[in-house]
Amino acid sequence: MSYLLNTPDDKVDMLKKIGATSIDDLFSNIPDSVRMKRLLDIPKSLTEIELTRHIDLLANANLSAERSVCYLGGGSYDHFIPAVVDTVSSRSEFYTAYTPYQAEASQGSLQAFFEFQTMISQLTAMDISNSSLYEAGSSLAEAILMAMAITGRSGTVLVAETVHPEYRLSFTTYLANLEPKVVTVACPGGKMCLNDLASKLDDSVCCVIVQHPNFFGNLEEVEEISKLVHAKGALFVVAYDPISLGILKKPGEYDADIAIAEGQCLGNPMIYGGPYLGLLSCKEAFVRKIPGRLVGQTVDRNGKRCWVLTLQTREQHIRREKATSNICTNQGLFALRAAVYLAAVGPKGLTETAELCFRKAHYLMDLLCKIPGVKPKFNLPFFKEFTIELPCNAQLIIDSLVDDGILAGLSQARWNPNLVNVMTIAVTEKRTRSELDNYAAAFGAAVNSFIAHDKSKAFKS
Amino acid sequence: MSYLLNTPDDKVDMLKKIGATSIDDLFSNIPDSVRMKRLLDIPKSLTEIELTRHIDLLANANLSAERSVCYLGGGSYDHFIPAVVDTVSSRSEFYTAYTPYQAEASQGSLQAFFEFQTMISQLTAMDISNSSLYEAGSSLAEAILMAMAITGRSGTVLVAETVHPEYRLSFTTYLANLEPKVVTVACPGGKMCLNDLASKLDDSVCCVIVQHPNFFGNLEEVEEISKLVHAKGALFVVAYDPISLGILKKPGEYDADIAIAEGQCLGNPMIYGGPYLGLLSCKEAFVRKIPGRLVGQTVDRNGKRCWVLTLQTREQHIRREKATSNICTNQGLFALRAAVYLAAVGPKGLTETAELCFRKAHYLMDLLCKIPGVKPKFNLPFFKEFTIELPCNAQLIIDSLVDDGILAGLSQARWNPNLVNVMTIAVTEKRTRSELDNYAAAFGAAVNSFIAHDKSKAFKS
Amino acid sequence: MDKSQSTGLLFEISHKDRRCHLLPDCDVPIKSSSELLDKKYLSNQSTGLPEIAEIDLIRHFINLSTKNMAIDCNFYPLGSCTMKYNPKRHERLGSLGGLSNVHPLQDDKTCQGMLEILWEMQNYLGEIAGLDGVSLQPAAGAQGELTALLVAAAYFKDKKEHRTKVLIPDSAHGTNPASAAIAGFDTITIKSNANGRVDMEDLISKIDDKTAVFMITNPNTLGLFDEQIVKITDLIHKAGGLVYLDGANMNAILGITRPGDFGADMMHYNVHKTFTGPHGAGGPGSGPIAVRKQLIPFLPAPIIIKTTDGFKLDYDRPKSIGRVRSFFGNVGILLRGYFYIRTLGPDGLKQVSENAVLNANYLLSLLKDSFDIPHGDRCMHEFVASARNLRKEKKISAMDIGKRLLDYGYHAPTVYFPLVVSEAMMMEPTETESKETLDSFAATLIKIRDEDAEFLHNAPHSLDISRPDEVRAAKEPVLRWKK
Amino acid sequence: MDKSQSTGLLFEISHKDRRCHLLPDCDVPIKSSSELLDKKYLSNQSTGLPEIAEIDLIRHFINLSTKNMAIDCNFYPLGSCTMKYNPKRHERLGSLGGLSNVHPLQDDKTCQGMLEILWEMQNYLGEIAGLDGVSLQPAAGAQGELTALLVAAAYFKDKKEHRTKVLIPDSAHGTNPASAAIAGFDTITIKSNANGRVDMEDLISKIDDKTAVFMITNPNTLGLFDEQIVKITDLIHKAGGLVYLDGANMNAILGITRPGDFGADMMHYNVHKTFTGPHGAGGPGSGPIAVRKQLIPFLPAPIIIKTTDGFKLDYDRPKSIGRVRSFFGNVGILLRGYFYIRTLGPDGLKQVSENAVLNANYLLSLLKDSFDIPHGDRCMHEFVASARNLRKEKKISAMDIGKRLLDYGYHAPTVYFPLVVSEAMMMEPTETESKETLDSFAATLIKIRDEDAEFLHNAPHSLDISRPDEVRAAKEPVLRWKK
Ligand SMILES: Cc1ncc(COP(=O)(O)O)c(C=O)c1O
Ligand SMILES: Cc1ncc(COP(=O)(O)O)c(C=O)c1O
Repeated sequence: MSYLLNTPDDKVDMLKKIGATSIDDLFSNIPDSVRMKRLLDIPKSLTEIELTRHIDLLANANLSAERSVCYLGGGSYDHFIPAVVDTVSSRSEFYTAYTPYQAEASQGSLQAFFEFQTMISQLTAMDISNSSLYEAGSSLAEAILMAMAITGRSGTVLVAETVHPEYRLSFTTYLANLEPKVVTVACPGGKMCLNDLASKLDDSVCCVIVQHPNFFGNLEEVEEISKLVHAKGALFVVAYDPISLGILKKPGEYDADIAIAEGQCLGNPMIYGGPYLGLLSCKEAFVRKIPGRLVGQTVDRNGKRCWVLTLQTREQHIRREKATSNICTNQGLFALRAAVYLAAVGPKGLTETAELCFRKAHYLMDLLCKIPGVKPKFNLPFFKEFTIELPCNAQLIIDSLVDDGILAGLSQARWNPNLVNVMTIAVTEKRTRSELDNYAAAFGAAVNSFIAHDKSKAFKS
Repeated sequence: MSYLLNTPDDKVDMLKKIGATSIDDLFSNIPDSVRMKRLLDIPKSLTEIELTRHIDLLANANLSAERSVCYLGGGSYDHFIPAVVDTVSSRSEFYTAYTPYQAEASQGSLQAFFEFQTMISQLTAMDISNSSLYEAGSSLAEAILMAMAITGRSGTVLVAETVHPEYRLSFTTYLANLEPKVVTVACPGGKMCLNDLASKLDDSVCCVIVQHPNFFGNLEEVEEISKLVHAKGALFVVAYDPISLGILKKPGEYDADIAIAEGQCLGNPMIYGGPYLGLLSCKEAFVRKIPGRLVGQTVDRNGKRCWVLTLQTREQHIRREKATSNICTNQGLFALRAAVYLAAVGPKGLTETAELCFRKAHYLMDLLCKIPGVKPKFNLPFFKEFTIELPCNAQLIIDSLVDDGILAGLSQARWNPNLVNVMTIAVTEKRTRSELDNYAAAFGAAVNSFIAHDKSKAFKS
Repeated sequence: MDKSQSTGLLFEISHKDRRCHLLPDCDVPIKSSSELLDKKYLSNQSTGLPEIAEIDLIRHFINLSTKNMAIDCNFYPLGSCTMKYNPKRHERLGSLGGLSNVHPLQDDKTCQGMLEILWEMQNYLGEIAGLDGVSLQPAAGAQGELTALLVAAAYFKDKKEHRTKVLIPDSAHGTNPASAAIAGFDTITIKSNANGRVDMEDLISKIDDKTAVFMITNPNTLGLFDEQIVKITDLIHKAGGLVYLDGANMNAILGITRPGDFGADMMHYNVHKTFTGPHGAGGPGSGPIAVRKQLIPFLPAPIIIKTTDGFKLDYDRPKSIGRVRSFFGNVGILLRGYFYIRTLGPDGLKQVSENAVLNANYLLSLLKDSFDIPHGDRCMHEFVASARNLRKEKKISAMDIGKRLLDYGYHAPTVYFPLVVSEAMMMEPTETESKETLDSFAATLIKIRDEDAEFLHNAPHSLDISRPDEVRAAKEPVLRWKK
Repeated sequence: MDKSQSTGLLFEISHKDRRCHLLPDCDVPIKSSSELLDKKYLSNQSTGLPEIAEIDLIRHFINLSTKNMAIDCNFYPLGSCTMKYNPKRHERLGSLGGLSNVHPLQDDKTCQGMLEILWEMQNYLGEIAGLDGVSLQPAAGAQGELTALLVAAAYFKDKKEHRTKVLIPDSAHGTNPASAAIAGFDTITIKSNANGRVDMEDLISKIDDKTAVFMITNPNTLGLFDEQIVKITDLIHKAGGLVYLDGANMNAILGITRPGDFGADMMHYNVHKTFTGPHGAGGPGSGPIAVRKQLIPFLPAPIIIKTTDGFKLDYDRPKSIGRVRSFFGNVGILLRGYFYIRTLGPDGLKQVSENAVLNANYLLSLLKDSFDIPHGDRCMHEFVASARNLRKEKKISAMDIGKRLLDYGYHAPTVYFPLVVSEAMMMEPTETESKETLDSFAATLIKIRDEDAEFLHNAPHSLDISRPDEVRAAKEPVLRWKK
């Protein structure tokens, strides 16, 4: 075993020094009644050559975005990852270090996380940011816990129906045995209904949650919502798309109190849903209610600038059941990747990336809506993701485009059985015009064939 | 441009300091008559996203060993490369350093090369080894230049016909305008004819070159050759397969004077022929005639053990036209990779790798020779590569197996038009029994179909 | 060697108009956002992100990296963290495009390879736990704890039992009580006895019909296997409660004993510890949970099932608690766990624990004559030494020793945890270290003990910085750079 | 930070029976070599290779790496070596399986993507050279020189001209005369004049009907463009000789002037310099050559041609000199050159040279008041300063300065080359460095000049080792570890 270093001779020497007769002897504390009398029932060991072959086969059994053209979104996107991100994140010293508890031996990561916190704050125009949470869904849960602590209110959490259904489910699960009720604000036209919001807002509401752009890709009326929410003393929690901030208003610009996001798009692979990167920013005043690790600047004994984990009294390892959160292990490596990504794209690159996503998404939307029977589901402004209504079951189209090597989009029926003909499509800066043209052509052909098929069926019956 | 750091503002400041009016001004030494008046006729620049797409397409247009099962050999082999090799060689500090001229700032590479020199010497049972040459063909040329200098003979270089034709062509080209004649020793039965060797060996012969295992995969009678060569005061130069030394006699064991090899098999990718790794080892006495860089151990001013480039007076930057070789840039990174590879496999791993190659190659040979009409071309012992004779044109079989995703082997007709039905096949430790079985089945089917086709043609005519 | 080039803060080395990542020109005939979108949506404010060229970006981060200790460079005996070697083959395989570029919402039939690996992983983790159902969803150990406690709450609610208390030993990790709080439980602390085990009297006195869950870490954070475990789990079960095993220390018992076999009903794994995910200076992790049969209906959705029609994500789980995060789970770490389990096999996994325990006992044996080791001569995969006597005698603290170790190229042990031992130094060598490394580490520790106290108070002496002013950091927090 | 763990020699940390790379069991029913092969073929001797576990292997090499300077960490103004930044995208793309796993003897039709890239590269290099034919075969600059000289020899032989001499300026790189010798020529040295250019009188006096080739480096190793170039090439051509351009300094003139346009008939590229192959602490390189039309028939085989039937390796070259190595060439480096050229495009390549020259002149302007710069106030992409006055006045040598720079985190310039300047310090900043870096480098150099001489003789002071005893290394060479 290449990961086990003790040779038979070593073991003899070591046991002698320990004063034990056998390795088994070391386990004598474990009652015999509960000791395994057989080997674990898992497959036998594989050498690197065998494992590589095995995994190659399984990897090739996936229609990954490497071998297809991917229009799937819903919180995970096929954005381009510059090579520098991999170069940095694969450095042994970043990759195989633990949490930087020993600041003196961790200045590399600590400075990088401080830069990460700064860049996320710059990006969002928020005062401060923590050094990562798991991903967006649980980050919203953390934001709600924060809001409860800050406002002292624990009656209701209002959430737009257009927030990602998996995010909604996640924080609802977190809150299952806590006080607040989660109440949905209706979004009949594809964005939050301000009247419904106003009618549900009262003094018991601790926060209002909006995703912008929302799950259908539509932009929300964040400025007006912000005013309404603040008028009732609740906190405004927004889930944003980091890439969109290359062009869209930043959460700080519309006075969000807590801004969270899925940071996968910042240089992290889609890898079937995780590890991803929960981003959380807020106003300065809330600093002691923040969940998760914070890196702060200080000086060493010689007055040299340096960085440490700080305000640890918020955290579980000190405050235990009174901690602001139960999080311990976070997503450090992905925060590092996001830091490298943001520094690599810079202010101009981020805007250009956002603009490319925007223009290509709009181009595709236009093309698709030229197909007879296909039309926008909503007539709302959007960023890189949009929702259309088809003259047939969206899943049929999705299935049929798989054969063209296209992952066509998300059928909304997955989350809402009333939306079988509705599909949401995401377009990133990676897509070329010819890919978009091909997609529209294949899409049109598929729609036509299903309609023809339906018609002929109708005709026959 | 992300690789150009001077912004327009920088340029203004810099030109001012220089005292130049424009960048053009800096080129005023170049006569106007020879300055380019147009842009270079090369394609316009690509961003990383575009370049990645472009190269992905071209890479996918190759039937690489990643997407096929590769039985090609002839000096380059589809051996397994453990992940640790890539991890180490991609370290910035190894990857982006120059030649270790400043020893104090290069102890990492210098120690690694010293270890490399040691392991190549251990592997070959030779006294000393240099720290790399380009690849095997030119390494043989260097070996001949060495042999000339050592023996003071410059009449003839004897080379077995079974040495890789590209190696033979390479050193013959090097010697084009120098004294020695290259004379081929016949190998009628697939290995060097000792009688022919004896008849050609005289006092003008500076060295005799043998490849073992040879280009057909056969083992040569190195011990007897060694005796014959030494009896005439010539040097015995052998080109070996590093992997074979896991089981076969080492050059030092049969008293080779200079041992060279292609080191691609030691953890280096096939990458269409290069960069590869020329290995050169020899007897201690020849140390001052060695080509290329040598790392030596010494101490620093505090008596601390350290390593430096040494015996540089052999080299071109000091000795100029009298240097032992013209080599400057070598294959440092690939020497490092080989060092990691050898340390990773260790003595047992090397033997096991060699044994797997050996057994699988013999298994495949047996299977293939059960196909009617297929037989061994030679009845000689071999290691991992063997040569068979087919009842049809070998290239036809090779072409036909491409459709099965198999790179079947090398048609010897490429180098010898008399050998159209002869094919050489290499088998590495990566091949599984089921791959070998599938290969033999596909091979048999192809042979049968061509024979049937030929028969039917014969019948018709 | 000076490796400080370009290590100023990114914002300080930023230079107007420098670029690293360039974007292609737009190839579609569509107006820009400023023309197509209402102005109210558009930002008026630049991000202020730094402007850096590629070479400076690389030098910045590569040079920063050299200021870290890491397993690939240093022995890292950080107790409770299982800092074992991260095999390089995992990184190569985990970054294969066919795995890393799979979208989380792809239809099942387009990612059967991925589903197969994860389905197998569900099974392996069930088998290793000796439990019946597994959810791979939780992102880390803490989220695993929370998930399992939510499952327990749902289970009791379903049984219409009103149980409000979670009992937790005082030696437990802080995530246990923190998770219990979010899950809506009251936490009750159980004392440790003089041997570092659960104080049975205290436990018995606190069990009642409101007891929902007893959370135990076994081996516990002192590195001790609580041999009372069967008695304890029986007691809890008799009271109608459930036993939760904090699996952070599974590295000690793989294939040797199984939580399900000694009475645990639920547990989490820290895949990033036991099955060697790289820690990435803080994360990511992966905290799957395993549960006993009666709890399966309450697990988060989806679970992977194998059907005649291939592998499928099963969302049809009416009693499920829901989900604790978006998407499937921390797949990247689960993949590494899979690679590791497949590489080791049943023999190998058992040997992992045997050697982890052997190494810890060997290190203990080397140190026991020189250091105060409160809980005896034997341990499991880790043990806790204490500097309390040194502190009294020579004013040398656990912190001083830890800091001084850094000078010698060793990462410090976990200090001041668990809370039940004063001046605790918790050492976990793991099975991937050699006897030679343990020998020199022990020799260094013994040497440090005899060094001048004042000198130790000022350690480390050879690192990038000396001890940071943590009080100042917390008092006037500077959490971001500002112009 | 101490990063010395496991950095003893591999043979010293070797431990019996440790393993890293394990092999699968044999799955074919075939006897072992010892049963199937005659004993005479089998080794009686173990290799003695070290036995190392994976963690120690990784620590060994990762920790060793930290003892190197490298472009990714440090400014590296090593003259003549063009130590420019190595873009990270190149490593990602160059290691794609579809490129790196192509076998050199695959049939052309199975590797059209590879052939297309290399065919394009042939064309680009011809266009940049202003010459007609290209061979990508040579493995490095020196082999390019040799190949081109062999081509010249074959050309003259074909013309039945007996020309035996190669003329080489004294400022030339050592590979030039060394290559000429292997190609069978006599080398004749041409003096440099006081301006660092070719001494025309000396040149003219040495040209005769035995002159085969004049090898010139232009810009030369002093960083000067020899404006006499057209006159020189005319003279050589009139005498029936050929002009060879050593292209090591192409970084100064990309898209600005072309060797073919100023009269060179043959040249080599150092793709690893000009087109940024990573240097790997010594190699690999790639040294393609470009030649004028009349020399094309003599180029090594194969050359890639484009046919209606796709790209093909053309071996049908009856007058070819043969080959200088096995297989196609150093493809890995050629690929990187291709990536680079495609990334920069025509504008970008020109800007590379403009900025390389701008940076060198800027650095020169910062240093010229403090250091002796023998060849004037202007240069191309590099320049040579001299410590000869410092040596006289303060006994400070170029070596002292170079060594002291290491303490400040800068690699030393090339010292004692070219041989025509005493106490030479040859500085080539390249275009990938910033003004800020040049400013601080210059400030450091000026500071060093004023440091104590004795202190400088003992520099470096902060590296892993102090100055090594090179005499001892050469006197009793220890070229390998022995038990
Ligand atoms: C004993 C124990 N329990 C729980 C945890 C929490 O696990 P995680 O950090 O993965 O959330 C840890 C690790 O930090 C631990 O050591
Ligand atoms: C001027 C000059 N010519 C030739 C060479 C030789 O090139 P290579 O090292 O690639 O063989 C070099 C570089 O080392 C050089 O600087």
